[in-house]
Amino acid sequence: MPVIPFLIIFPLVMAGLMFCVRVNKVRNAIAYVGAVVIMIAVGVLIVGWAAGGYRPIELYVHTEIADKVILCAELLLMVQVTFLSFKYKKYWVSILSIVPTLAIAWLELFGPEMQEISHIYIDHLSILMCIIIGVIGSLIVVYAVGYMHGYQHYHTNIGDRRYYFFMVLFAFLGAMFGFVLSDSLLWIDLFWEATSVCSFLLIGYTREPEAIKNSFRALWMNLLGGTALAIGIIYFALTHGTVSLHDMVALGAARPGEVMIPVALIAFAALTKAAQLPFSTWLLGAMVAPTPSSALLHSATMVKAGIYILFRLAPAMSGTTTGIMISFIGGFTFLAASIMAIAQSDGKKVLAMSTISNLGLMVACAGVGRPETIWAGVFLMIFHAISKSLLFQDVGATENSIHSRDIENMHGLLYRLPRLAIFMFIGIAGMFLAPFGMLISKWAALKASVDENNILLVFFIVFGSATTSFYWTKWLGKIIASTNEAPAKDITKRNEMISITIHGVLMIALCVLFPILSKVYVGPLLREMFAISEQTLPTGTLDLLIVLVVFVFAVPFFAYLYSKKIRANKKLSYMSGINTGKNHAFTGSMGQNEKLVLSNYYFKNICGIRKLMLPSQLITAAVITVMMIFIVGGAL
Amino acid sequence: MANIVSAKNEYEEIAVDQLLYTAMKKKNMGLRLSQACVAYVDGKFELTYSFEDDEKYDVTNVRIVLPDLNTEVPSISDIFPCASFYENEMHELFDVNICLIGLDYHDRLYRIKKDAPMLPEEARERLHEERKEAAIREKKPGSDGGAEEAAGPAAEAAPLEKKGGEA
Amino acid sequence: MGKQSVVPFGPQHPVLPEPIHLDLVIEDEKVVKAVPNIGFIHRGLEGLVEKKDFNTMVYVVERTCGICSFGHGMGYCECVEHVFDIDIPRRAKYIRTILMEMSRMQSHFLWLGLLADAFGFEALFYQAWRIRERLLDLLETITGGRVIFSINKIGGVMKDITPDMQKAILSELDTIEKELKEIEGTFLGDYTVQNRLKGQGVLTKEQCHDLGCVGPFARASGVKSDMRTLGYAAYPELDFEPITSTVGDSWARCYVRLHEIYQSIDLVRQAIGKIPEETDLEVPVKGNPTGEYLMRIEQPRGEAIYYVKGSGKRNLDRFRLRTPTFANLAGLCEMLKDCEYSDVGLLAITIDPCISCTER
Amino acid sequence: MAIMKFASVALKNLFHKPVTTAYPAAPIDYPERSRGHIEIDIQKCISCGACALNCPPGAIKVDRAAKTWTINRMDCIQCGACTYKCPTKCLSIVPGYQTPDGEKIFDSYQHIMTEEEKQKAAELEAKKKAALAAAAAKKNNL
Amino acid sequence: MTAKFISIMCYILLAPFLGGLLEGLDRKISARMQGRVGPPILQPFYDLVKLTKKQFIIVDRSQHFLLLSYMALMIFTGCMFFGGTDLLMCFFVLSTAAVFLYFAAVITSSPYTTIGGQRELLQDMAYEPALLLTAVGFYLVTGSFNVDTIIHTPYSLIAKLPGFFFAFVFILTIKMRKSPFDESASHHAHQELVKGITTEMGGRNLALYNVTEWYETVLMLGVVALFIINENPWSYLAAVLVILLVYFFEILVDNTCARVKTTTMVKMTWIVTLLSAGVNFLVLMLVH
Amino acid sequence: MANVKRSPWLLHYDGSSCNGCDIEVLACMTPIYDAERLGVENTGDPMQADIFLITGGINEQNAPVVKQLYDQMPRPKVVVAVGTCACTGGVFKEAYNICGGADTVVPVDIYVPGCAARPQSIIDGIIKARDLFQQRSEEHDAKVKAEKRGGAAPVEAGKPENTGKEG
Ligand code: SF4
Ligand code: SF4
Ligand code: SF4
Ligand code: SF4
Ligand code: SF4
Ligand code: SF4
Ligand code: SF4
Ligand code: SF4
Repeated sequence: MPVIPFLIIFPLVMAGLMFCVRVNKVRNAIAYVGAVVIMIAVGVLIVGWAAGGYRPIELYVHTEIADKVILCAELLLMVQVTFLSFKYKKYWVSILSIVPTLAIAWLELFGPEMQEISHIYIDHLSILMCIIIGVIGSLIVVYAVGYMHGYQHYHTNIGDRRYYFFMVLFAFLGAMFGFVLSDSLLWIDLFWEATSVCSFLLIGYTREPEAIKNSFRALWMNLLGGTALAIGIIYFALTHGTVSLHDMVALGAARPGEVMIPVALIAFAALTKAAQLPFSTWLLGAMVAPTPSSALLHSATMVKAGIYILFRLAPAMSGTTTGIMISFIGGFTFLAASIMAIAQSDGKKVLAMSTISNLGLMVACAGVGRPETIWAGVFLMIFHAISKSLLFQDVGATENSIHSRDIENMHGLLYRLPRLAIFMFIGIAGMFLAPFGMLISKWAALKASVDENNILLVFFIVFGSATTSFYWTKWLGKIIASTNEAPAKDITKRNEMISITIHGVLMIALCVLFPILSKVYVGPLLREMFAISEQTLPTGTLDLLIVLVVFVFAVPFFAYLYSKKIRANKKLSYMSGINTGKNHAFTGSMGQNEKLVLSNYYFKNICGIRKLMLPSQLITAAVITVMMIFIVGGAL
Repeated sequence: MANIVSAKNEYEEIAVDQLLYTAMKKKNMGLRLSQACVAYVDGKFELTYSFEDDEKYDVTNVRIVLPDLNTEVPSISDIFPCASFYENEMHELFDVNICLIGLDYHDRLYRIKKDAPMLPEEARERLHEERKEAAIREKKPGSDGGAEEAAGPAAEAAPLEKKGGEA
Repeated sequence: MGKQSVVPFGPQHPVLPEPIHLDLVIEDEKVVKAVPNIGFIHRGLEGLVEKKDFNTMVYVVERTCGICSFGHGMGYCECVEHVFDIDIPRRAKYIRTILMEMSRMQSHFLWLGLLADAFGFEALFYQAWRIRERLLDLLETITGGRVIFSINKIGGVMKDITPDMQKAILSELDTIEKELKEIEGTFLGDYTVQNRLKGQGVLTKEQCHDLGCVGPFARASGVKSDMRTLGYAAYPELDFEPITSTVGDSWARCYVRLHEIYQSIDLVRQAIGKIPEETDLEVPVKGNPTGEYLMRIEQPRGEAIYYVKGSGKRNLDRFRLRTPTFANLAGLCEMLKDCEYSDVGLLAITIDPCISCTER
Repeated sequence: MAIMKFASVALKNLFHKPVTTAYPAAPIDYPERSRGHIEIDIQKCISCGACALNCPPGAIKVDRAAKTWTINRMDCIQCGACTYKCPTKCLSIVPGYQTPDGEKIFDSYQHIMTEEEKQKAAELEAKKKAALAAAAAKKNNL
Repeated sequence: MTAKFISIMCYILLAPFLGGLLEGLDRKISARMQGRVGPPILQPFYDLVKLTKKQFIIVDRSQHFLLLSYMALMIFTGCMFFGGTDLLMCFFVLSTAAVFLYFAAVITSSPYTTIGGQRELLQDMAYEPALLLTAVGFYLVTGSFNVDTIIHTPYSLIAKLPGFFFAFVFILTIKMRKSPFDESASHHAHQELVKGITTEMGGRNLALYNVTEWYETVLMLGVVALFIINENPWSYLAAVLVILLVYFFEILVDNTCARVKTTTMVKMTWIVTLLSAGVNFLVLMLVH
Repeated sequence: MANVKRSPWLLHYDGSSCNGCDIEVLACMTPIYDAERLGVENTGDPMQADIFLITGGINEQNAPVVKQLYDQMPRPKVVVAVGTCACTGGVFKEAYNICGGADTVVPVDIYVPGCAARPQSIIDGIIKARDLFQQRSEEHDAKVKAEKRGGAAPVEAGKPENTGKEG
């Protein structure tokens, strides 16, 4: 299947092109073409895979040359990281790159002889990941073309290095494809490091002091994970003589004790990538970069890499200490991040906190490792990818138009920027309203964790779901609140709008087709993963869900039509009798017209990041340390 | 039997420029401001500030008779924050020229339509007369460097005139 | 800094039956700034001296307020009596004292009820007001009015408290005392009530003094000042000690007022025990007042000041009324800084605001 | 336990008869002194106007010529000032309030002159006339 | 199937009457606890009729359709419940319905409804864990979220789920807008928020809201019944008794508590939920 | 069932009263008088009220407030002036800041005299008002029906309706 190397290499080629072409118009055109080509390639991949009967495909057993290339690339990355850390005087960061890379290089060059394995493996999960990366990633590229134009226009203090930005974007996509398609742990390690470095480069794009600080934080955290991954790989290779991920998982599912340590280490690495506590801060810091990079990091790439690998490991983790640790960390992150999200009024920060929180739930699902939870996790991932990408893009576009991304400034957005507000509404509703994705996933997760008798997780989920609704609902309320302000000028570019619209349509389609998708796609995925054949969700619930979806769409629609016809008398809103006449001011104490200002609740002093981040980091760090010691000690 | 005190209830007459000093003194003596009011008697404003001792129950009524209706009275709200309300009231009901009140409602505490409702008609006219003269007087020294001094009262007087026009 | 809202509070607001307005700046539920505004009830009562003679003014002054109407009438009368320098009959003094204390009781019950309403305790509100009705019935029997008594006149009182009435008062007081005991525990000890009162709106003694606060409000912070000690009416012959607390929070205010009810019950009992057997209820007053006087009395809400200046005309030159709430407004502003939104109404109630006399 | 301290009172209330009076089904039991409204024994009224002069809200109008005494029921504050000021004590304040109404109610009372009074009035009139005539004559003389 | 259909129809048609009647009873008993005679039992219906006959006023046009959606979703939730389907799903849809109420409140951009809306959200946040845990509790002992399965147990589940029951009754105070936790609307004694979320609702809008509340009350009391009902037909009678008892208890609480502050509410409900449901959960886990 | 008079909800606003009447209005709700027997609810929210109880007179500052509250009430509505002050201005009618009774800004339907108006009197007033409310409701129904038949387009007044008697 030549399309596979194409998927990995083509974005890299594009990256090179981006770097070379310095004429904006030309580069933009190339970028569009590149995005479309990637989407087509993904389509070709799917067709190819479908032609094979939707069965897992193993490919590329003999890859000496590729192996060498991979090794070189790995060393190259190491050199670059070292160079940059010396440039910015963060010498110690380079150690986290040098040590694991050299260790892996040692394993490859001087290590024991390995079993022959296929280096590429395609199944439902990797295809799903490819779709997410291909479609959403490409759309983000399209969006970025328009967005970056405006961004550079307004931020004159930031050097125009769009060629660089797009280069990293494409490189990122390539690395992600490689990551999800590979089965060889050595390859995986390379792509892992590549995504770390790409995100580092994206975050540091503006080269402002804060950006640099944050990018290095992202780098060292991810490299720490990379180190754990490398140690895990080496340990596994040395003890079992193979570097196939599948072998590891299969082994783990059968005899968990044997691969306890590598699984735990890789899972730990995934925690860093998925921005779980205590490593969440890198993702928050990533917001200093232009919006498309946030969209990319939060939805299609990077964090999804962590989730992906955890899903892969799920059968091996199910019921083990590692599983318990991972589900605890995930559940805790879900709750803690959602509480912290309450205190955020910056739209992007809310999105960031909610990403962390949702990832927490996915991680917890993976940690429990039962078919239901993976079912829930996969849906969470799909919904999350689309809606987060949509929301980031939308918030970015909104920010361009109203010069603020503060939720409080989105008061009455529905009347001021109707197009963007509607899509924002769709994105948010998709995140938490019944019967859309999140809730049904919570349903499954809850059920499974009760089955597992995982009492802590149950509590994390019920409390976390309460806090989650809180921050989303108040945002939605802001958007729809009536306002007297004049409509803002919508300066969203056409390409931005195209991307946003497609996302919105996808979101709705997903909501409607969700039960079908469950039957035809996710069901087989689970069967493949767990070698079982039963339907996870009781059919009754799914049928009910279809009714529900229809109902939730239809009710407000008909109610709206009906309410249009009513005769009613309009009154001033109640302000204790001193409304000055247009609902936006009242007669103040000095007789002046005092403008009415309405803000949501944030409880900065109770659930602010400053209050909660450190304690929750300490707790999770302690838990991880203790559990890891326990795991390693138990296995040795 | 209850511990009944025979408290003093005295009057103390001072000039307007001694007000701040006296208020400060009373404050240092540990008294509280228990009320302040103005009466229009015999064509003059008579200000009464009552200071009270919480323990001995003595009350001292500091009396100021303003030489002119438009005489500027300093606010003591910096010394006794609660004086703001009394001063606003004096200003609104009688149009006493009190300046720099801590929490200044600018004649909008009660928002009475009628200007200085407690003041007899003749006094009101006289006050406006005086104010006009003062405004003219202040304009003149403006050329020889007194502008800064004049700015305060002039600014103070401006809204009043406007209000007078309304009424 | 969090996100702030700017919202109005009042004038029409169900928690505060009287119109007062606040510009509130709130953050979450926290009030960061509160600017009060009064004037919705300003009538210009002091200005009425131009139009009513000093005798008729009694009826006007009584209507400064429907809660301590009696006190206002009495304060004004005593003040004018001072200007005239006349001494009223002792029995009249006792009658004034008894009615004053009964007014205080009904006012405090009223306050207890409103407080309960402010923290959302409907049943308690009703219970307090139910007891209060007993006092109103007594007052109507004595004076003929439930709210406005019109019994004071310059020189004495117009109606007597007959022995029958005295007996009725004493027996009702026993019931009232018993019923108050029943709800005392709820006001001072119930968990949810304490949750709303304890530690809310704390003012220290020094703050109270600086802001010129008076009455039970100031006494709750430890200012031991009670104008009854000045010895007007029959107070010199009665035994009492000002009730104070040093805590200075809303709970302490509730405590002080509740105990003042007991104190008033005691004072009424003492007064009825000592009331002299006289027939004269008033002394004749001749001429018009000349001179000035500043009279202070203790109203249910604290020190009220009456200042009268006359120059021999039927109409006074100046009548001035400084009511307790006016003095306590500054204290309210101070408390509202950094309180919670849900406490705004409650804290306003704890000064026992009477806007109608504040604005006159 | 300090929660629900009020429960004892609430339960007691629940199982006792409510204290609510039956009004409007049952009449009000006024105390004797209750100040409800002003009644006038119009025949005793001499239209001197003292009541009107001293009425704080100005609810009373007295027409000397027509011998009518009118009260605005919606304006009377039941203070009783008029009853004290009336020289003939023809006014009294009695229990029972003015019932609410959609209009402001003015009650007017006409003093019907007895023969004696008529005579007196005529005499008075005559005297006045005489006095006037005398005055006029004086003026003319001057 | 027909039985299900009948029970759904019963809910749709009878719940408002039942809810209204209960409210009337509530007002009567409350009045008696306060020593008053109180309004007639049918007062809520009189009010409803009055409201529908008043002029239709609005502050914002959209409020009406949002309230309609709120009601429709609430009824739908009830139908799901009385149709014997998934309890957890019911609660999720219920929270969606609550979101519509929030929208209806904030869409007017008026001060008291907006603050009321924020508090309503806080309330939702406070009670949601206990609500979800109730479903979890049932699942724990019956192995199913289905209402159908839950009522066909050989014994009353309250025997095994006392902690969950207590937590549920505790948050019922919020759901029924009763005193210590009546934060966002003013059902009884006056509120610093005037009428909170319902401030801008008058006439038919308020009527809609009231009817929806009645539907909700019946639904919530239905959940109470779940704890009692088992295969024994007599258990239905017991359930009715328990419901009345719980309702009376709520009235008593309403009349003997001051309204606490929002933060206290969240703290109290969460702690109670954690403790009572948590301990119950642990015990069940250990026994299993 | 068409009886709307069983459910008269009140909005109480205190104009420039002395408190006496307000307190009596509140007393109507308390156990002894218990107006809730008549279905009365003291809403405090104009949008939900049927009967507007005004106590006290009207002054410069509260006139617009009273008018706005009245306007915010949905029809049919009834205005009751409670107490002599609200009826005519009462003892304060000559004071400089009193414009008169409630009828100076809104059309008063029922006058409840008394200083202070007794609770029984207020209850009488409410009973009268709710009968009027019933009558107006029927008129309103008839009007709505007529409009429906007329098929007029849905009306939504751009600005709040003007004050004026129901008609
Ligand atoms: S707000 Fe906009 S215009 Fe202002 S500095 Fe930032 S980017 Fe530039
Ligand atoms: S989360 Fe805080 S530290 Fe991190 S980027 Fe944002 S503002 Fe900076
Ligand atoms: S927009 Fe973000 S990066 Fe820019 S100044 Fe504000 S916080 Fe910093
Ligand atoms: S929207 Fe933000 S990024 Fe864009 S110009 Fe304005 S401030 Fe800058
Ligand atoms: S303090 Fe209050 S109760 Fe007393 S007279 Fe003044 S207004 Fe009335
Ligand atoms: S009782 Fe008072 S108000 Fe009434 S008529 Fe007599 S003097 Fe006038
Ligand atoms: S005071 Fe008496 S006699 Fe004179 S007019 Fe009045 S009622 Fe008649
Ligand atoms: S009528 Fe009398 S009691 Fe009522 S408000 Fe006016 S003065 Fe007060």
